[in-house]
Amino acid sequence: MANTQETLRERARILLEDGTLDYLIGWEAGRFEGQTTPLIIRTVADVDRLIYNEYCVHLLAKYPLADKTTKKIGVVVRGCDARGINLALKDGQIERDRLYLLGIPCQGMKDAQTGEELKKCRECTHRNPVVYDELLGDLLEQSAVADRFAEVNRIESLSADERYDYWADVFSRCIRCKACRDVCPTCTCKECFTDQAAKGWQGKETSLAENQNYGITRMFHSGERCLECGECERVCPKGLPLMQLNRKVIKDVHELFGEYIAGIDDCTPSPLDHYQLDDVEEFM
Amino acid sequence: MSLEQETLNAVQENQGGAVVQEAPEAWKPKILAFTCNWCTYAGADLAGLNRMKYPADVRLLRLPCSGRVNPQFVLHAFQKGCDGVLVCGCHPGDCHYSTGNYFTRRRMLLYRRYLEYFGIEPERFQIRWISGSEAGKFRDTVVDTCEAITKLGPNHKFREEGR
Amino acid sequence: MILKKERLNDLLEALASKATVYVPRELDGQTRFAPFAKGSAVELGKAKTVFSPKETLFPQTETLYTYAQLGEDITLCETVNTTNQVLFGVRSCDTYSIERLDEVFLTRTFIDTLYLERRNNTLIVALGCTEPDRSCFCTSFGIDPAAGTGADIQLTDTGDGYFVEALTGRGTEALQAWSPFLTEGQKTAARELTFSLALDTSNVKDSLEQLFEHAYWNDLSMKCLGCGTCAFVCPTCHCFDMSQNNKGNTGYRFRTWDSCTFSDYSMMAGFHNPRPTKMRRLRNRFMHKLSFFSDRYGSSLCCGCGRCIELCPAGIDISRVIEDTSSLMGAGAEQQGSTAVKEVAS
Amino acid sequence: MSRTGVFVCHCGTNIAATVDVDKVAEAAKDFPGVVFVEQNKYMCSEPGQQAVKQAIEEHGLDRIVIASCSPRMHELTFRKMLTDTSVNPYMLEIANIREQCSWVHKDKGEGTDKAIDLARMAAAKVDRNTPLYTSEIPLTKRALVIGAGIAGIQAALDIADAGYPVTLVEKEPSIGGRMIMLDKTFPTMDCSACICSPKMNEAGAHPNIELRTVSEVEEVTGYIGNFTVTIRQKAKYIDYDKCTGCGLCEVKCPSKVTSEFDRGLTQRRAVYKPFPQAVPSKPVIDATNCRKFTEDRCGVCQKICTVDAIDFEEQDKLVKQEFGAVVVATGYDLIDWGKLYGEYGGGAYPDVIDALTFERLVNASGPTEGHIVRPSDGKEPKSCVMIKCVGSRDPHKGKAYCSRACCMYGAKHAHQFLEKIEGSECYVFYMDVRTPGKGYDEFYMKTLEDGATYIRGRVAKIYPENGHYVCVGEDTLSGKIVKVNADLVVLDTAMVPQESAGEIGRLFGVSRDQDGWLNEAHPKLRPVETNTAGVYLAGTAQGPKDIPDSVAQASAAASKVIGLFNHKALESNPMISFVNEVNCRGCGDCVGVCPYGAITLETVERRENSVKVMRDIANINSGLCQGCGACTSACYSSALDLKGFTNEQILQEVDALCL
Amino acid sequence: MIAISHDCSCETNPLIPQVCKVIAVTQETSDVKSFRVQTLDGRIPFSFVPGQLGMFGVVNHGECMFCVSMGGEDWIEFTVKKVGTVTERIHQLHPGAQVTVRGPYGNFWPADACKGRNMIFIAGGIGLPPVRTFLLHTLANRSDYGRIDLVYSASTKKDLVFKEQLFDLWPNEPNMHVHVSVYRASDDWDGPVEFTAPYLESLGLDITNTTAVLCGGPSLYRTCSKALANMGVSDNDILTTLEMRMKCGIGKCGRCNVGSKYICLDGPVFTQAEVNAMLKD
Repeated sequence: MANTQETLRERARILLEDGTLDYLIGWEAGRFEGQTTPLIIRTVADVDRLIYNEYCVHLLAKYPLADKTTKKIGVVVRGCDARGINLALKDGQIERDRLYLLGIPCQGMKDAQTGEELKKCRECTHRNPVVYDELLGDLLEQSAVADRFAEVNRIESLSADERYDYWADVFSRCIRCKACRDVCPTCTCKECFTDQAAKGWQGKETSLAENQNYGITRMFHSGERCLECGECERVCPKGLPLMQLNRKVIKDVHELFGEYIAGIDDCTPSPLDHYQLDDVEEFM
Repeated sequence: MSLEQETLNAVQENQGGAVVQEAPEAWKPKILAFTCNWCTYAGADLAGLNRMKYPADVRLLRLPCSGRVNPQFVLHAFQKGCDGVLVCGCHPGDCHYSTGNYFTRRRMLLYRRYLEYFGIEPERFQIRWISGSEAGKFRDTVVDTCEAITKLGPNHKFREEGR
Repeated sequence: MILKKERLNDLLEALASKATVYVPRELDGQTRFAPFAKGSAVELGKAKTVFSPKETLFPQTETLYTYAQLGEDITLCETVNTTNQVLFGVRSCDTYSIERLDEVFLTRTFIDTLYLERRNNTLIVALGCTEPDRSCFCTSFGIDPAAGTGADIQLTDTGDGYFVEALTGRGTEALQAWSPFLTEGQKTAARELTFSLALDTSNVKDSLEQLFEHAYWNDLSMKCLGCGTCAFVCPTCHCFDMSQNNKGNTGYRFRTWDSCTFSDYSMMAGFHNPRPTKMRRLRNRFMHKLSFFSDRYGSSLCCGCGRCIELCPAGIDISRVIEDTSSLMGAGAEQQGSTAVKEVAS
Repeated sequence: MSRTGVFVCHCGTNIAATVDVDKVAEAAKDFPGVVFVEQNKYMCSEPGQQAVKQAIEEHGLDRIVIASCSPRMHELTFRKMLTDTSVNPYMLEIANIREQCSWVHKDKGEGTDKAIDLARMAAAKVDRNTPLYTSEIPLTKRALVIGAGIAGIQAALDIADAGYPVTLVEKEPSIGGRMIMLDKTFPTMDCSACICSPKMNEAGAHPNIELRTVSEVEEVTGYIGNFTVTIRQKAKYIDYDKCTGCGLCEVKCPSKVTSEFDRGLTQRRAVYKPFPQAVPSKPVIDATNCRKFTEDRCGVCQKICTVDAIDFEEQDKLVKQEFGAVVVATGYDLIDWGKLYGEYGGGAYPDVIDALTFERLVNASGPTEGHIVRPSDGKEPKSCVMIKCVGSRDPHKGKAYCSRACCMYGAKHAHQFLEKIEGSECYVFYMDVRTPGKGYDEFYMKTLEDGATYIRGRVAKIYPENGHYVCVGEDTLSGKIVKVNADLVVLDTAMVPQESAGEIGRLFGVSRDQDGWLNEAHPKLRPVETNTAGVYLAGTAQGPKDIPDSVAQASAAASKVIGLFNHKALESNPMISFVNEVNCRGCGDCVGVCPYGAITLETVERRENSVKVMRDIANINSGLCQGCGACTSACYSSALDLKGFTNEQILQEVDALCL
Repeated sequence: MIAISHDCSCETNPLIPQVCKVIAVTQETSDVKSFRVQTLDGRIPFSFVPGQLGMFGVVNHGECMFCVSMGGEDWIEFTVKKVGTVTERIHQLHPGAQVTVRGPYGNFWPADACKGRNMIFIAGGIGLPPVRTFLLHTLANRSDYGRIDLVYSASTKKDLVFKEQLFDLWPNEPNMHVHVSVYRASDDWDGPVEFTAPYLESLGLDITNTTAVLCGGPSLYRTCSKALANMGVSDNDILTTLEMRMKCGIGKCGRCNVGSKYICLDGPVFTQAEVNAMLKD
């Protein structure tokens, strides 16, 4: 980990100096031990604030999208960030030539309180960045992942009422802070359905019914493009098991339409954007 | 559980007051059918032309194509008080707009699994391909759906309080 | 008087028979104020609950009035439902916050009666802090963790019990009902608390105003997601939005928490938005917390509880903002850096 | 609030019988936004429409709900009515309380509740309607007729006579279709060639008709008024400009092939004209059987052609043309009875033939110059058995429907057989004799007078026995089993759609019924139109029928096309998608979903908070968009919405239903 | 009337409106209408001072803040431009429809402080109604004020509001001069075609002892306040209203802050000096 940080700083200094980058997005240390926070470095002087350790949990793929200018942006990308960048490119939110991607193979981040590897990293299927301009450190061999859909299968095995009660209890706790939407790399809409109260999609009330509407519709919108980066679960202040929604979608998509890895490249259309004539037929 | 609900429970437990659920009067299922204008709606009209008989619990909502059915409408229907939702369209390959129902098929294949994952009984949300000439199939679909949902009883899942 | 820790549950059960007693409880992995029911574990050890007691006084969604329209004529009906409630085990940072909410809702020309009724029916039992969290910095705002202001009854931990003292008339009146559970005893000396985080917030207001146009805000706001976590966990945030829910001819108008970091917070008709970019929204949040509110009400709207530090998904830290702005001010760099970079709505 | 008027129709007793219309009207009074309610016996009638217009004036209504029959029936009528009132024709919603309510529910109580719900849904939807306006689309005044049977030819001639250019596409080497194969036509018994070939020649020579034989439609894009059709002109290996049609090459060609036109009775050459009166009267080379292609030898025809018209190197040509309207006249085929009726020999007995083969036998210009002979040994048959409804009206083995024309041409065949062969006997096994046309029944009576014996019953089995075929059947009138020895058996087999009709249907978005016939828009009210605007049907492509009906339908389709071409330009469909630019993030999800390619991503410059920014925004071609709404479901931030069926309107309808 | 179902001693919740009815609707332009409102029993919904605002809403669609553009014995009038979902619903109101109203909110034009001064009223498009309340007050107490100038412009002729008063009534008022310009010419308009600020400066009005009252869109406000400064009007003598920022009206919802000022409580009327002092977010 440590020498990766050194090479990252070294490369950052060079790239900023020779003007290939207007600024670089990475992480810096937070106030407390084991806490990090994203960092935008514009000048060489700040390069020493740049860090790379086992607590860099934030997904950086969404940050460059806010910059609508023509500046050249450097982004440190691990497996999930790289797929996030691919998703943004597929959705036409940013041009590839404005990005300079520093790829880092990721061994998985740790939870500052417990010290163990985060759940989302244990279940990560793409530790190596799928797209990068430069690779810092050599590619890791992708370890087999334990059954990611175990929890989904468990929920599916419950009876209909038990499933309803399980999810009703989960969504009764939701406070609609929309952190899961704002962190998600698939959510780049200008005005989200949940902010369109006048149109009638979703009221502003935080009742169980509105929370369920929010949860299910977000599952429907983002699920088929989910990168399984686990950020929604990390940022949820109420600790709701949101990944079990996306995992369910991924499981169904694999079963029905064949393997689809979101963000593996910046061109394959997502499952619901195209069809096969011989798709599964259940409605005759 | 939301705060109000917790407060209500706590009040009940501590002050021993039981909140009585009033018995619903003769309940009739309320089923909404999103139908595509060119096939199923025409099939339903044909069923009318042939004076076929089917239960009166289904209300048809006409849309240009089954591709226009945004799954959010389905959830909205359940939330506002429907007991069952039907989405009907032309048979794949027969769509008046040629590819509309291919996308619907994929969308509904997934969405039906999501709602089941959230605990809704499969009979409550069904999708059927019914062409403009299959009046009989339309009637049978309505009869079966009404029967199934009457058996299941009123739907309280996803429903807004007081609906 | 001393309340022995073993008698705590009996006291709570007695209180619970007449009012809803909100106590800090750990539910689904988070500590928050939830109604006490027989046998529920009370979590008085932690420095602060993850979610503040704000929702007991200013619920996230609250119906203002119901309306019904028959043909042309309309009838409105104000909905008010309040039950007696007791907030038990409130820290000084939260009682300070409740005072700030009181100032907002109960003063300045208009009195919010919904809040007023809840506030009048609430007995606040504060509990002195024994061992602050890593992110606590209430002392930086002159708050005494052991004995905060704004509570009716103050408890101080004395090892095997709590020293009980009434701070307000209402407190003494409520204490009569407590007497069967209390025993004689003296208040032990308050232990010295060590704060890992202590800041000098004296000139934060001026330095913020000076740095209003500084480029610091661009880089800071770029990592902000624009979600509402900080506002919803903050004990002093009080902004709300109003909307209505129709059901044919009837319906109700309600208000619900809003966050100034949301992109549609200040959206007007015709898509005109005076604060179009994340930078202006985030800057406005910190300015309101640390400067604007003290201009109007005389005290900072941040109580130093550190909840937003712990929960911000992007790791934005208000204590770092205070430190950075005072260091930027110190370095005499008031106009250093380009003026507000021409940012674009995001 | 909006000022909505609700009008409840009785439709005579169609609605009033099983829906309490007064209760519906009463309930409509307190729907949100409703300020005026009225009932009427017939809303679609003149007085009914007058009542609406008057109410609009008096009460200043700005939205109308009509609870009556299906919108598919009278939506256009009511919209036309609104054009001369102050209310925009699209501020109208129709509640279908007849086909989907009064006609299908016996119980008046339930029917009334449903009618009230449907009316409330319509009122809730109309509350969110916005006025819509049509715009002009350019119109290409050239027609495409697919299939050059009598229906295709008639339609092409009518359109061409009206002065509009027509392209007539036929996949066979010559036009004429099925009719030119026939000998005589009922009921007048005038010779089929005498009435068909003049029309063929007229079509062949008409200045406005561009004939494309041996061609097929390959690809179609666009919409009414602006179809872009790619036609594959298959190689004929003969240059029609040079060829004089002298027929020298046909004589010299060494390879012999069974003639499809003569139903296999005779042989034809690899370079051939299907029949003498073919139009265009020039041969084509059948590449699959021509030795030049199969064994790369011969080429005799090229050598002896005096005008050097033969060119073996010719390739298929793809021709792209613009059309304003299309008439589909792909005709019919006969059911492959061999696979279905093993009891009649399954096609193995040479003298058990279908009706078209009999037509070739009896045809004066046919292979046998009109002498009816037994295909097996060429002898003149003395007794003939004709079996009707082979494959028709037989849901288990064949088709459920009646093929309409067989009874009449069956009688004609019997008449011809008896007349041509002295002292012959003709037995006709029938279930019913249907003679629904003018002069039809008289024709059938004459056939009986000629001595044809009609036996009511189906033939159960046919088996050969010493030189003739024993047809075993039951005479249901006498109840006895009947055995008839026949030298020749003619089966009147069922009509089925042409194989290629399915593909044509798919190309133009025209659906087909379960038997494969192309679906007309409405069986009674719009028999020649399809649900795809600008595409019309003529002849047996739409269903089994005889020549008079086919010609009538062809002229009807032609008049529709002429009517369309008389407009200066077309009015566009106003109920199309629109982009709410502020919400569009330029992701392009909608572009791939649109079946008409109506959506493109445009890079445009917009001011965002007084900063100029280049943004990709979806742009909808209002001409191409047909209003299917597929894009609105694909766009997750609902930047795309569909006029007439906006998200708000639909959500309101759902809310109204669930009160 | 309001059916209060609680026995609390405090007065009703300030967020709860009164039910009133629309008694008259006048179409000012294609997208601007004025609605005259009265309580159900025929009284004025609330007394107001020119410059104050009221909350005007349609019951199941929402409510918005509008300046009280005119008031009478037993009615008040709101002038509403159709820009969003609620205003679209308001525009569908017909006389007799019932609406919800509450107010008054905000401070008001400092009519007394301006006594004895000349007045220049500058407005753009839908900015005229707030300015008109003050203008009507000055005309009502004509002797208290000196020369009055009205500089009003809109994008096209058909967008000019209160045409009758603009062209017929006010020009005849003593010592009052009406200057109207449009941004885009149209054949039925023969007057000046200029943006407000250059038009204002071109008039060369005398600014001694003059107070300017300014209200319009953000661009108009920016350019005209600069123009007034060029003309030598001091910042304390320029008054403006930031009523667009108001939302709940009672200073609780936190929406209306510009810097530390709450427009609902401290404004909406400010002098240019006060506006300059605010931190412009």
